[in-house]
Amino acid sequence: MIKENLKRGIFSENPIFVLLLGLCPSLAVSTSLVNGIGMGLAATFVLTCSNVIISMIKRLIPDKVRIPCYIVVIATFVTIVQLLMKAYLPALDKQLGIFVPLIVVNCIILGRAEAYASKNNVFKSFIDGIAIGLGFTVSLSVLSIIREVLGSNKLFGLKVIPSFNPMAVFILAPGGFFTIALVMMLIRYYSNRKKV
Amino acid sequence: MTDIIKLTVVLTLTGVVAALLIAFTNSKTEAKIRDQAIQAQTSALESIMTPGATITEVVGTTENGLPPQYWTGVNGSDTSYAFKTGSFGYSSTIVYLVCVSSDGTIQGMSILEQNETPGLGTRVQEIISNKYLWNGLFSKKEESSPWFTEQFKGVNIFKPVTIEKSSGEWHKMDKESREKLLQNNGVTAITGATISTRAVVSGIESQAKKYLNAIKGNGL
Amino acid sequence: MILPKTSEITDKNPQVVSGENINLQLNISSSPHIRHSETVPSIMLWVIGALVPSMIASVLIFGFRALFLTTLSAITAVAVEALICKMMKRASTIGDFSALITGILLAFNLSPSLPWWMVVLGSAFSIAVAKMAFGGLGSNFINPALAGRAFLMACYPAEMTSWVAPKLGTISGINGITSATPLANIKSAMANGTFQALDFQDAIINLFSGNIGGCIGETSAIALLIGAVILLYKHIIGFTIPVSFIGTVFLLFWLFNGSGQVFTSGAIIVPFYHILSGGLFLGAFFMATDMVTSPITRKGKLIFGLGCGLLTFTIRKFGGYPEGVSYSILIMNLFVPHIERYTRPKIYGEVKKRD
Amino acid sequence: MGNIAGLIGISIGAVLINNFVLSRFIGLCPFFGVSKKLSSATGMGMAVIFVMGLASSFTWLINSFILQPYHVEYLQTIVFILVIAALVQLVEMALQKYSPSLYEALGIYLPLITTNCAVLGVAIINTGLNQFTGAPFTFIESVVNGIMSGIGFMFALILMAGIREKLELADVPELLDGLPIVFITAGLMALAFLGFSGLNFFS
Amino acid sequence: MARKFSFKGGIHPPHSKKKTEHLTIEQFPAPQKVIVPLSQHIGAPAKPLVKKGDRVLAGQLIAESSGFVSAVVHSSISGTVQSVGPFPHPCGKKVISIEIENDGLNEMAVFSPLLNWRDAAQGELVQKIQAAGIVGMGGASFPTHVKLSPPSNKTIDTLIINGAECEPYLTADHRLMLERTEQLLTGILILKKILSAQKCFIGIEENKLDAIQAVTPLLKDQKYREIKFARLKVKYPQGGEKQLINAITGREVPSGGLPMDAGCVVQNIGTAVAVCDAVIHGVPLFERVVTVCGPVVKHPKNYLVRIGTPLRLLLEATETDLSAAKKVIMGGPMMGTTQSDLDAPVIKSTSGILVLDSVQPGVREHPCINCGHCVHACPVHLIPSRLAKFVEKENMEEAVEWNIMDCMECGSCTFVCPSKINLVHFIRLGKFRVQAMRAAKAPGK
Amino acid sequence: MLIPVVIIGVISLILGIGLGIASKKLHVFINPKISEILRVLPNANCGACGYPGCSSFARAVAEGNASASGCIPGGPKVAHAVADILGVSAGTSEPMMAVVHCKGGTKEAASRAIYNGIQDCYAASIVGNGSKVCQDGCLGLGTCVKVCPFGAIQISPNGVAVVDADKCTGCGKCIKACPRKIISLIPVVHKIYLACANHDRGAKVKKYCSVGCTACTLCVKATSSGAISMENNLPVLDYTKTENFIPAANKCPSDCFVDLVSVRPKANIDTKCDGCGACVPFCPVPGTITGEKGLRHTVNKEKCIGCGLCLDKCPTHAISVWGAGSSMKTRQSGQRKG
Repeated sequence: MIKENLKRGIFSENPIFVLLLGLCPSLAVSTSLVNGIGMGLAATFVLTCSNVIISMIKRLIPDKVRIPCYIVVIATFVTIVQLLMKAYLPALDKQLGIFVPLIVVNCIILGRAEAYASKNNVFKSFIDGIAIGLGFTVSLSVLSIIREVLGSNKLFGLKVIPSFNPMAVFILAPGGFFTIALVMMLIRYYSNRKKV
Repeated sequence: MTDIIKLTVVLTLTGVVAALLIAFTNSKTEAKIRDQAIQAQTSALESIMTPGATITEVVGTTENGLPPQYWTGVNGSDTSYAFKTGSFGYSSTIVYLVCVSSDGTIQGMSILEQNETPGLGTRVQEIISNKYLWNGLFSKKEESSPWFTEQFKGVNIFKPVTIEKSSGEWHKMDKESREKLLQNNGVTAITGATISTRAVVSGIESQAKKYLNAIKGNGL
Repeated sequence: MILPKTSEITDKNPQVVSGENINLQLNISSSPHIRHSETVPSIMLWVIGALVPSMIASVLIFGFRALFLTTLSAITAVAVEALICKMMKRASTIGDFSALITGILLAFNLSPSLPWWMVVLGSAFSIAVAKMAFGGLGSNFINPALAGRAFLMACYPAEMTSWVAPKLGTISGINGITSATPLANIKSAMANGTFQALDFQDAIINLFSGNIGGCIGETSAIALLIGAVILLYKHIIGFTIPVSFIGTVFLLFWLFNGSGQVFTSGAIIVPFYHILSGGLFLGAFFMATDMVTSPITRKGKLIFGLGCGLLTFTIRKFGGYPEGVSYSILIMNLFVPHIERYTRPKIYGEVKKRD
Repeated sequence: MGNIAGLIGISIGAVLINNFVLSRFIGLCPFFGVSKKLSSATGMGMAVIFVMGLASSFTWLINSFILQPYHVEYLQTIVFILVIAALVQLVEMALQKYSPSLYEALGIYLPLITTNCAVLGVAIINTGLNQFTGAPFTFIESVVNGIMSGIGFMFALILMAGIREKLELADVPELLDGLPIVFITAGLMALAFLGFSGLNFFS
Repeated sequence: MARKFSFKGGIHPPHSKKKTEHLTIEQFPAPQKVIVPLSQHIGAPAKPLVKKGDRVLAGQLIAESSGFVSAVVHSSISGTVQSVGPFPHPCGKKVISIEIENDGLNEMAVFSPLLNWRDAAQGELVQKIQAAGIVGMGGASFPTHVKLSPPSNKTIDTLIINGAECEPYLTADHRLMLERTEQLLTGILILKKILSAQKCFIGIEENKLDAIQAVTPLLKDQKYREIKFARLKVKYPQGGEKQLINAITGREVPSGGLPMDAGCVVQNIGTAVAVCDAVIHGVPLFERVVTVCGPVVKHPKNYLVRIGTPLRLLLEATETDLSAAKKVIMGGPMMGTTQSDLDAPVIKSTSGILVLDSVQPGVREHPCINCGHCVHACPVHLIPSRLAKFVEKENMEEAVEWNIMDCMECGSCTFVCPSKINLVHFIRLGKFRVQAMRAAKAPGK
Repeated sequence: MLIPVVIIGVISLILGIGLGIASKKLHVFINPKISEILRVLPNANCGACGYPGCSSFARAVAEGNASASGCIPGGPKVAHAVADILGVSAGTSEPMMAVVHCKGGTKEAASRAIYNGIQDCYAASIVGNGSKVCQDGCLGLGTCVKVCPFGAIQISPNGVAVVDADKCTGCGKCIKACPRKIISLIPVVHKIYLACANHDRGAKVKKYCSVGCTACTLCVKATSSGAISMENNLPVLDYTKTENFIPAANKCPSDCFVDLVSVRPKANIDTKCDGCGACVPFCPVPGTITGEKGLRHTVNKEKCIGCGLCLDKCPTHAISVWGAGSSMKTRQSGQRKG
């Protein structure tokens, strides 16, 4: 079941490329692989924790304050991540900047809380959180690698392709959009081929 | 009515529990975060001061054109001063630390914050490295500072600073032409990012000069 | 809707079987049954023809490298279009010559010192992303050549903004600085306060002939004007966009010439300097008038031209770039759907709709 | 009058230079979701402007009068989002009850705004430094920043909607049809908006 | 005569009139067999009054109108009714027609002339016209008596006679103006009397100089002084009803309205002549002038043809090389309809028969490049390229929003389109779809 | 610790009370279906459906303006759940399928001209009424193909529209789309229909279509139940009267009928046969059932058309119909009554 869930999170229900959720951070922080992975893991942490907590308390919450309560839960974990990052990964925190607090409004997390955690048991929600979170991380990494290599010819601060003059546009906003379009196109191409 | 009470209680309880959790995390990380900030500042200061200098923070008044906060570095008889200052570049305020000796010679500088155009203005922080992913990932990381700020070492802020545009960038120069450049009290511009270069230079020229004069005028 | 070309239809159509009352193979089609001789390729060829004077001028000014880059860009554009058509399994569209124009115009917007592979990259981007991704000619919302230039500008800003001196000599009046464009000069001169030192009258003669630094195709105002006359004469472009575009730039720079006065000779020379330098003529006559990406109605064209002019003025005066023509056209391209919506002509006998 | 100039600077920065959608990547989900039709883009844009202005003022007040005095800035995220969520919900209910016509025009977009990072984003940006003055945002500045960022969002949204309506008439290749082409469109828009970078009216 | 009347929009197609404009009208011999369709007009088809085996005379009433907007039909030859049934019609469909075999006697029915028409009541005159089965002979074939009986709440102050004949190739009206000037002017006076219009114009395009020279001197005559001459700029579609009204009076017919909503009635030259014949001589409409022309027509002609004559006979008589023919068109090249069956007969609205040797692009050669030529050409001020796109993408709501229903299908947009897109076909398809949609939505149906 | 707890506590208290009161005071009645749909939606308010938020999507679905499968993040699961709420399960009526009443393609039917225009049946019909001589034939330009939401219609290589019986759901969209009105619904079980809509008769038809109905009325005569009648020179099949059009289809000299079952099962007579011969006169194909009186009869498999008319006539229930016909249930004589 775990394997299935992971497969679902990374491929069939990939949050970015298939579900189109959490676009803002995925485009904004995918300028470098380190940022991408950092953001992905932070979101995974929040997603998993909030999924677990929400599936625990789902019966206690009246319908009318459902969303505010969920948001409170999510925001708590986001703040915790934020504080931890500030304490132990200050450089990454500075790089991700505003997008760490913005994990709160990442549609993936509230979406999973509503669609999954509020209807399933704790263990299932936990697995779902990890699976979807990993899917998010993987997608972010893919975007990051493309953008960082093309845009600055670097990964982890080291050069990648000899005598390649990097195309700075990929670090900029337009490049972000182009990259995601490119990846979606490739995914579509391969899934079309599979079908045929 | 009971409905309202119930949902209020639930929401409040959730909030309280959340607040407790956050406050707890904060109490555990607070000191560490503060340490991190202090450490970052110290290392930045150390990198621009002459090695071995004793660094003291001075929180001054803003009277007489004094900076709100500066650092002195005493190394034997030499005293150098570090200021945090900034100027508006191409698309953002570039914030930097600059350290000058009392005669106005720049000891070192370092860019703290900037949000300039990638590929252009961001190169004020560019570190030239020739290591590739395959030979650099697991080897020891070499410490090097950005070339753009490196070239300011030895430039005197009391003389007009020239911006050299035609002779290529500093990191590509040989030793001789670097010395010649320094004789002209000049720095090289980043190709295509003259605005960012000029912002940094003029910021240092005006602000650092003003602060240094103010400090010296106060008999320090 | 499946829409094969005429030739395909006739091929696919069944043989007419003789039966009752059938004697010959007549075609049935919708009226009208006669057409004007003008075709898309003929329009495109005229545009290419109109670009020839500038091409010649650029070879004179910058040498054969200009021709080499232009040819390279054009070949890349056509090749990429052919390739994409093949990949999309659509009939090749290179016969309409629009890719050729995109390639040439892109090269005209680039510095003659640009490495050749950057030209290839820009040209490929223009065609693949800005044009073919949307379905090819007629479907793109943004001028492909300018999108290619903006792409290169974002990729390689340093290379894109380094210029070479014209072959015919230095710019008189701006002695010593040969590698910067006149616009960069006036911008820095304004910033440094050395603005009055520029000897404008001399400079303008050079601007007119094109003996200045700059992009391949943009420097010679006279050559561009010859091309523009051809296009205007052939009714391929109208007066609306170029006049409103250049006029707005002229007027704004006249009113805000930096001297605080309007009717002095120095004040009047500034707008002339501005309209003659940079890519304004190239942009106003050849790129803002791109049919696909400009509004279809005359009123819309007027608004489009005014907008381009205003944005060019804003970017040149307040922006980070010395040149604003290409970005102003790109930005106005984004407004075209709205301009078209709000400048829909009043139809014959329009009746106010009662809600 | 330096104040007015500063506000204009903020406005131009928020609308053109640091456009939320096209250069900051904030508020992308609704940007792609609600830009299919011009009418809904307009409604959404108006609603965002309204909520962003409102949220900016509320969060600024909370930040300055509660969080900072008590040195609990780390509660920022949770407090802001709570306030925004409740605010949006209240406004939605109020509109639905008292002005059904306005609700039709704006209110239906409100739920989407709760999870729109643009609103929280502008609230958090307002707690930082104003990059033009280097000083913290004043109340007026933060409200202007909020409203103008909203206008910038709407601006991008409306441009996108216009282009997308036109794209309906184009023969986009099957491989790109749907969202990929919209992303490319957004990329080209962002490319064009680079022309605004470095725009400075008051140097 | 300094003022030239014109309108906004329009195009300048080659006239191609040189071949026939100097040819006098020739009487085409009555054929062996005629096929007279019961539907030669807009409105309900006529009801046949004869059956197989009946003998009919030329000009004899053979079908009565079946409603107000309908027209009667007369036999064009004397002979025997062969059958009443579906026969090919120029519209491409099979339409109930009366097949009559010529007995070669050319026996005419008895007509009742009305020489003192000036004293007759308006109603009587209209009745005369209705009984003659006259319809608009420019191509629209709207029953003339309907046009002449405006509802009481509409006042008509202007009568315009359409002598523009802006369609290339066609010269039928041109020849009528030259050869039957007196009848034409009399017809106009009758029409004017019926409508009691204060103003009356005859608009002629300035390239028909001989026609202008033939008409204008007569207008100085006391008899015809009420008729004013309007020199029209040469432009297509100058002869479009709405364009003509706009050019001459400056008024615009409201969208979705009729010329009478602008206080005008427009009549064709051929109609005016037919009215004269019908009223003064009592002769019903059973023959008309048809221009036979085109690149592969060896001897182009202006023929006076009996209605019901199969097209084939006309083409044979002009020695048309049918093997080279790619298209046979009834009407002008801009708005005419292609013919697939040469057994289709000449009907009341057949102004010309063209045989072309080239096939124009059917759908498109290149995608629309937004050049705007169609916008400048459109006399209704639409954006045809956009409408075509809407139709192609089946977005009918937007198409209606952008006024697709106002298109008059003049073909100007398609003529100028450099991408060779048949915009008119798209728009016609769109209008058809919209009508179908509306019919489906209409209550009670 | 106290300050944050108090701050958040107070804020959430205020908001809780505010929301509570507001939800009472500002309550507006909403269609319960909407809230039900809203429950099954992910409520991520992502906007991917094109509607501003889940609630407006829910409303659009409830009002029938949006498809139940419009939620992209929700995927098929949510789509099914939504569909269940809407109760869009198919009606209980007899399943129908669309058929095209024309089989005259380019080979069989003559053209009178070359159509040069938009590839759409409506577009062709407004230009000289299309290029076929037959005024009622399928134009083959695929307008029905385009409107079919299930991809069930194709234009055959021969140039006529053909409905795929397996994919067709009988939604009837193609019927409205066809400008010639030659598509109609038939009950799925029948599988036989008349593939001609031409109203001409006799030799005239044969001149321009080799598979056109000549109105010879043989099919009428072959159907004893009277389920086929002639209207305006065209047989009309009344599917309510009988299920058995097999003999009619086989009688047609112009091969105008289409039988969707490619090979009909054949009749078989087993050993129960007492050779009474009662079945023989009812067989529509003379000489199919042979045998001497009193002896077991045999069926000529070549000739048998599998109509099954003989089944009920056998007093000993000795005849059964079985064979290659896959979609036709094997029928045993005597099992079917009325």
